[in-house]
Amino acid sequence: MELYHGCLDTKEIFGRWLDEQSDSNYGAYIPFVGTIRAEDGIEGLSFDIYEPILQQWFEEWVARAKAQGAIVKMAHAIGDVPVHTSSYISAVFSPKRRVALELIDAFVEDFKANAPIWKYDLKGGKRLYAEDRSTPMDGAGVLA
Amino acid sequence: MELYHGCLDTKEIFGRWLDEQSDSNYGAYIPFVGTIRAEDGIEGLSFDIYEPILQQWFEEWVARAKAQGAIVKMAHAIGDVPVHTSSYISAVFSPKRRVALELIDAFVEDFKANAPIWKYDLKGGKRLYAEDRSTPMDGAGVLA
Amino acid sequence: MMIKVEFLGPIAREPMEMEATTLAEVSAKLKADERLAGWLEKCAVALNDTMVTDLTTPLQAGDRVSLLPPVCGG
Amino acid sequence: MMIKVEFLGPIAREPMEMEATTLAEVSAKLKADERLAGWLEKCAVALNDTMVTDLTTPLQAGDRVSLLPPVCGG
Repeated sequence: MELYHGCLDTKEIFGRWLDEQSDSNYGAYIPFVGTIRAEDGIEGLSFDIYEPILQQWFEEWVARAKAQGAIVKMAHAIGDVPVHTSSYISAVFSPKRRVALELIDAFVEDFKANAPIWKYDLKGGKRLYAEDRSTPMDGAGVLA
Repeated sequence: MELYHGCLDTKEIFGRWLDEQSDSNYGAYIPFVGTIRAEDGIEGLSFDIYEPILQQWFEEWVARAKAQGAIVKMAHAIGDVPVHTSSYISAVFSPKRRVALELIDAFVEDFKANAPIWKYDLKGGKRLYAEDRSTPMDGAGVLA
Repeated sequence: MMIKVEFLGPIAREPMEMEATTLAEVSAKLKADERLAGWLEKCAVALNDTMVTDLTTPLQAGDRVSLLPPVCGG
Repeated sequence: MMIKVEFLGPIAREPMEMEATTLAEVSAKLKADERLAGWLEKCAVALNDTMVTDLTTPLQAGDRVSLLPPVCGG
């Protein structure tokens, strides 16, 4: 897991992950690159991350992938990221195509649902919690 | 659609496709990179492609993706490709994560099932049709 | 015993110290705070950085309870 | 009328010319060739580079029928 202040160097990360696994005999490599869309007049997005729980969440996915003979990777931005640059890259390597396609889908969806990351719109000099696009994590409401 | 004699320059293709769409406001970019696995003592794989029908197959996917606001890309090797190098990259760009994840899965699976490409094992100086891993295309058997 | 409650991300509240022996007691005390009312039903909870969902979870002195509001990474 | 039949990928046969007015006639003639027997049930068919599945498809002079054996790209 890699966390960066500001936007990701997508090509560097893609290439380095590829090189790291060049002799590992994985047949399928599927990165997912998330890019900040220009919409609603935002200048960018900003992210808070709670790293201890993100790390645990990620380690569970590492174990889940390993049980299928696969590996997962992840990089995310902390703080401000301008539109049309990348804030998030995840990836799966697997010997097999089907495992890789199913794993990247499940991994990215669970990331959106349960990774402890909070998103803010950067707009007119303000940093506004993107509440309408945020979802309660699994188990939310236990104290209510 | 891009066809290359020999293995693909994965990083160049990944980066160029990314750059081409850098102002297109797509939020998700999912490449699928296929790498030749070392197995059964092969030195590599070799591919025959029938380009006119591959081009048509690809154009249908371009139209299908466009109807969902997405785009698809594809690169494949012709001829001999050594183990641990890449023979195939496809990719999807989409504004939306769900569309991208579903499209890359359907696109790659239909590619495996219906793209007119024939695979051969390179082993001991021979080029042997990978019949056991090949699948009849949709509509096969019409003349039988 | 004394435990600490912290509020992550956009809740933007300073950490609180309180007496509590279970998560149920933490819940009761937080519900009394009007400014938190809207957050509680949307927040997941971690105890010393491990996610928890059981209100009967016993607490130890020095434990740290974290409230995690709705997320949106990517 | 005279049409051409070609064999793609691993079938490794030279193209054939034959008289035929429908795909059904092409089928009948190819079935008579023992060396092709194993391929026919596994091959898809294109007429002038468009995939076809209907045996009643009429043929024109100069048409090109292609046999596409099982594929494995990637």
